Amino acid sequence: MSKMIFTADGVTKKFGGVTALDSVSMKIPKDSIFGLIGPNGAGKTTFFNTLTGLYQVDGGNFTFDDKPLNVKAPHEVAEVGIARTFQNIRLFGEMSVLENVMVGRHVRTKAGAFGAIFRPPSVRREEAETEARSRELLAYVGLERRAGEKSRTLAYGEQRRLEIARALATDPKLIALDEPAAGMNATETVELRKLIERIAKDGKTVLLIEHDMRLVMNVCHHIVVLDYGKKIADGTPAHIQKDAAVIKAYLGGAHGETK
Amino acid sequence: MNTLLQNKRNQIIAIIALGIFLLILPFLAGMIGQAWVRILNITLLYVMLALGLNVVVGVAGLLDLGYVAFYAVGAYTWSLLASQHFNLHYPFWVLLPLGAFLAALAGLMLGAPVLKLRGDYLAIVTLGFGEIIRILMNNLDKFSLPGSDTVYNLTNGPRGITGIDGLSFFGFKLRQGLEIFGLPITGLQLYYFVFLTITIFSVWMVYNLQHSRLGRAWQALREDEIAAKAMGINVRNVKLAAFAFGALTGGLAGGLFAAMQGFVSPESFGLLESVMILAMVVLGGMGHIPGVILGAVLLAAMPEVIRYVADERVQESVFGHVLIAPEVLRNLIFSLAMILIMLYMPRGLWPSPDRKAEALNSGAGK
Amino acid sequence: MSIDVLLQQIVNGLVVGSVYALVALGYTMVYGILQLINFAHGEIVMIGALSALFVTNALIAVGVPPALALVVAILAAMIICAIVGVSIERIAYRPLRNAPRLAPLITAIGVSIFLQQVAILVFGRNYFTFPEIISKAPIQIGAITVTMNEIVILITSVALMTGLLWLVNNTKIGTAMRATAENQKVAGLMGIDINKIIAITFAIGSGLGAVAGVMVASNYGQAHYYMGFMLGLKAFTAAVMGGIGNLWGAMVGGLILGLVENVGLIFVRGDYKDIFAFVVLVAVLIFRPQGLIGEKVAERA
Amino acid sequence: MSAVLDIKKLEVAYGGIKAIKGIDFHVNDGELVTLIGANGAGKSSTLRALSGLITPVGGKVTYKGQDITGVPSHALVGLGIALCPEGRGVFARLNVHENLLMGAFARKDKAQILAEVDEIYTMIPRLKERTKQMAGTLSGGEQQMLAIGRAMLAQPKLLMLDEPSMGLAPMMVEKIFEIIRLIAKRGTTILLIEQNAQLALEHANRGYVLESGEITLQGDAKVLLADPRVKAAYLGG
Repeated sequence: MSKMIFTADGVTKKFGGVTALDSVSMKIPKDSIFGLIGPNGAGKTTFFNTLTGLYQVDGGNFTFDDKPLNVKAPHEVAEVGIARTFQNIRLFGEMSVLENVMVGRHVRTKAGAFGAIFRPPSVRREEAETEARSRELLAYVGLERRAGEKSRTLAYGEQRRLEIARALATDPKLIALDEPAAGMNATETVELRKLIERIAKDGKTVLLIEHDMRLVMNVCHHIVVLDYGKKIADGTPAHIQKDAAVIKAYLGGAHGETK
Repeated sequence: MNTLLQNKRNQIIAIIALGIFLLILPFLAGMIGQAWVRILNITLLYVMLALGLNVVVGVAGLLDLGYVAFYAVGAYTWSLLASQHFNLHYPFWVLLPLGAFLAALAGLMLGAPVLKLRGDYLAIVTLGFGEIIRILMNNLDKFSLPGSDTVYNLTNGPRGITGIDGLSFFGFKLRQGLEIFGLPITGLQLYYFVFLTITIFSVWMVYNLQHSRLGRAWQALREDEIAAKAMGINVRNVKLAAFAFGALTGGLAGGLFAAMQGFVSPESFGLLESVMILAMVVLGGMGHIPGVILGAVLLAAMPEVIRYVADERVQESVFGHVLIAPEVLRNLIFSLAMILIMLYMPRGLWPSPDRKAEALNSGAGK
Repeated sequence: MSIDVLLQQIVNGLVVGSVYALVALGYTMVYGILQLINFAHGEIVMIGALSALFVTNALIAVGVPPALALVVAILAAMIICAIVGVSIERIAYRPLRNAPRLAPLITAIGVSIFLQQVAILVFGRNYFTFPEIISKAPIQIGAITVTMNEIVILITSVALMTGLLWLVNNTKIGTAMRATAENQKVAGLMGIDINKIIAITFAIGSGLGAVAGVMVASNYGQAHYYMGFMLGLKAFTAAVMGGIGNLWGAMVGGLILGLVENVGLIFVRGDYKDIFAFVVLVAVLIFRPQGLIGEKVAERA
Repeated sequence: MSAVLDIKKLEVAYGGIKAIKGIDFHVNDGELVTLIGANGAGKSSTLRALSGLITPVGGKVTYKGQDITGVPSHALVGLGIALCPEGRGVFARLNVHENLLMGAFARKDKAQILAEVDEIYTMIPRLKERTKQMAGTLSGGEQQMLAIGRAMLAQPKLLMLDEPSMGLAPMMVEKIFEIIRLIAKRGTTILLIEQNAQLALEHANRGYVLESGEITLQGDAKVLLADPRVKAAYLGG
């Protein structure tokens, strides 16, 4: 078996009396595209938020890159090497496209207030590198020509790609995409699929949370299905599509016996 | 490309024209009267203040309603250490940095406990802080330490502090004025040039900050705190930095104010002053330096213009009697402008454009 | 320090605190429904006091018995303030309901200054003497001195607050107000006209503010165009301290603030009285960021 | 049979994203029609547009022959349309009884309202046990029951339900559908938006399958129930 970049072991999260995650375990192989799916309210977002430090777990633990992952605040996650995008797109709307990506470099750069004001050579060099790397990433997602525009003026599909470029700017080992295809048309989804495949090929692991089953089934190497906070299936797309528990979770059970 | 070059040339011409205008402005004003030069100087101080608050409110998105407190810290630092009050006379190169430093320290002390509060709470706490500083200035003229009967007079209370030293370089006191090649330059005009230099320096600082790693972190924070955290930004530290820098600028302006006026009293540092500076930032165009400068110039100059236009004598000659006291009219127009601009131009008079010139962004490598 | 002094200051604190509470209710009701600091509320209180003062004097001048004049004046002031409050919402806040949060706050500050200037134009800049209609002769109860005026203030405040709580908790319109504060969209689905409910909220809050204005004016014997500023500031502080958006919080916050200020006078000189409010506020917020009674606001993911 | 609700070429967009790409469907008098589809297919967007919570960018919504496109939500109640929103939307800080009364906000017939509240309590006994409890302290299923009961108090001719099964345990889902069936039996026309295709189709007369903002399948509910393409619409087969 290939090397694992991330493992979750018996992760449990409760809200009040409700168990949102019930001892969920999974292993994400390095450089793979890993799908996390499930019906609404299955616990995908909760899992995502515990993983990215927004919530603390009530039980279980994470391992990332062979080390225990133990983040206390969301801002530490990026430093460890996990980047994320948001389901409802959270760009810095009044900032330019280029600046959005440059913000992503924050965690890999150092300049402080003094450097910002007086710009010694070391800071200038860092700024130049930040900008060059950010432009590279914009080209990577096909947005280099929009660099100077405010991000809120971009079209929807472009905003999605910008969010991915911004996440990539933090030099992540694992990039978690939260429903990147939501609201995209067919052409945009195909482009997105190519982009995701390219990211994985370039040596980053992708964790994909997505409702667009065509995309998930086509792009993922491995899928975990959650329902009511529990893992109900774990396997390849072909396997998942045939899994009785998955079909029941999605289409609703044939509760014939209660009638 | 051609238009870009052309733009660049036009820009250079515009900057040179503006430079010449700013250089002769105090002399033009001086021809009407020295009072107008003072107005120019005050306007420059407001520009500095607005630039400082702009970093806090406009760039980092933290609503500070007590900003004038930092102005007061700067002003009183200068006044207490360079006046007859304690008979201390430290030089400007000690006092200006010290005032700015103390103001920044006050900013950190206020910011540390309250920055995690929700936006509106932060507003009310900063407002309260502004009031505390003002009330302290009003009352620290007769206090005694516990267990002692000695009464101290720190601030001289509502009477304020008079006889404050002005700026002086190598023994030359700016207030004396100067004559160069037969051209007399008054003290106020000399102050103008000092203030102008420091204002330009402030613009440069704020511009650099805004286009730096820290500045981008501030803006990211303003736009979306959760996304900013996901990018690895330590929100607390970055907010504190914004607060401290804003306070520092306020403290610097405060010291200059004391030096020029030669007199300070708590009256100059009320809530209305904080609100006025905030209005400059918001009405001009939050986060956009030219907009903020425009806002500061307009709001600082407007009262004076209205005072002139709505002068009692003017009203008398037009209407036969005084309809509205000029000051009331001024505040009426000022408040109506705040309401109307927000209603019809919620992003301010001169917001940052939707498309940034590429030249700005590639400037880092120069 | 004797226990009598303490008791006396507690009574004084309750009187002042109940007025703070009434004003704080106006802030908290608006905040609860719009998440907006209605900066102009202090000016509403001032307008209430000044208009009541002028109406009272006018009525007394034409021979109306003073007590009746006062009652009519208070009613008139409540109506005037309700109209002003509703108009402010309609003109300056409603168009900005979906704007960035700073925008309505700035218009609110603008409205506040505007109303002060209008008050100067209408009433003038003077400090006006409020006629002593309810006796301010000291009444000795044990070691404590109170005046009839203070007793009336306390009773009226308690009555108004009880009435408000009853309205909000037991009537259809009150339930609709709570529903709207909680979720405007769903409230709309129920057939509740949100704009109407918001207008009613402003009207009630402003009406209460008017009465509070009269109380302050009668207690200190004077009213002026600037009186709303500090009062509003403290009342807002009280509302935040109690937990903004929460009616009980506003009342408790108001009373505590009144008590802290007056009991604090035993220890510190009166000049610093105005500082207490903010020092207590900062202390409360550091330990309970949601306020004394407020609910914790969850961070959105 | 006449169409109570008729939707033609409905389009919904959020800041440039076309969530609904011109769909047609209708609900006849007394019918229970279900609109099913996977997450993100556009079900809730459709309902939001129908209920005046968002204004559609194109198309027309007709209710009993009257154009109601873009009519604000509070005005729909008076026309006899009630919506039971996604995520239930009960007023957490109001008690159960107050929540129910809010459903009847637009009505003035106090005695009749109270009688109907009692009717709801009979139909859903669990609510009666909790009448003075704050709605926020109810379980998810109980909140859903409350939301449905509250919607019924508007005396709707047309009841629109948005994913009533969402986030509920299977047992509870069964109970909710039982209540829906009772309401349908009383003659109320129902538009049911559901992710749980199986259950929804079992209870409905007709169904529409929504996929990426477009209706890809439609017809008799029992026929759809057996159609393998429904499964494909969910799992991308």
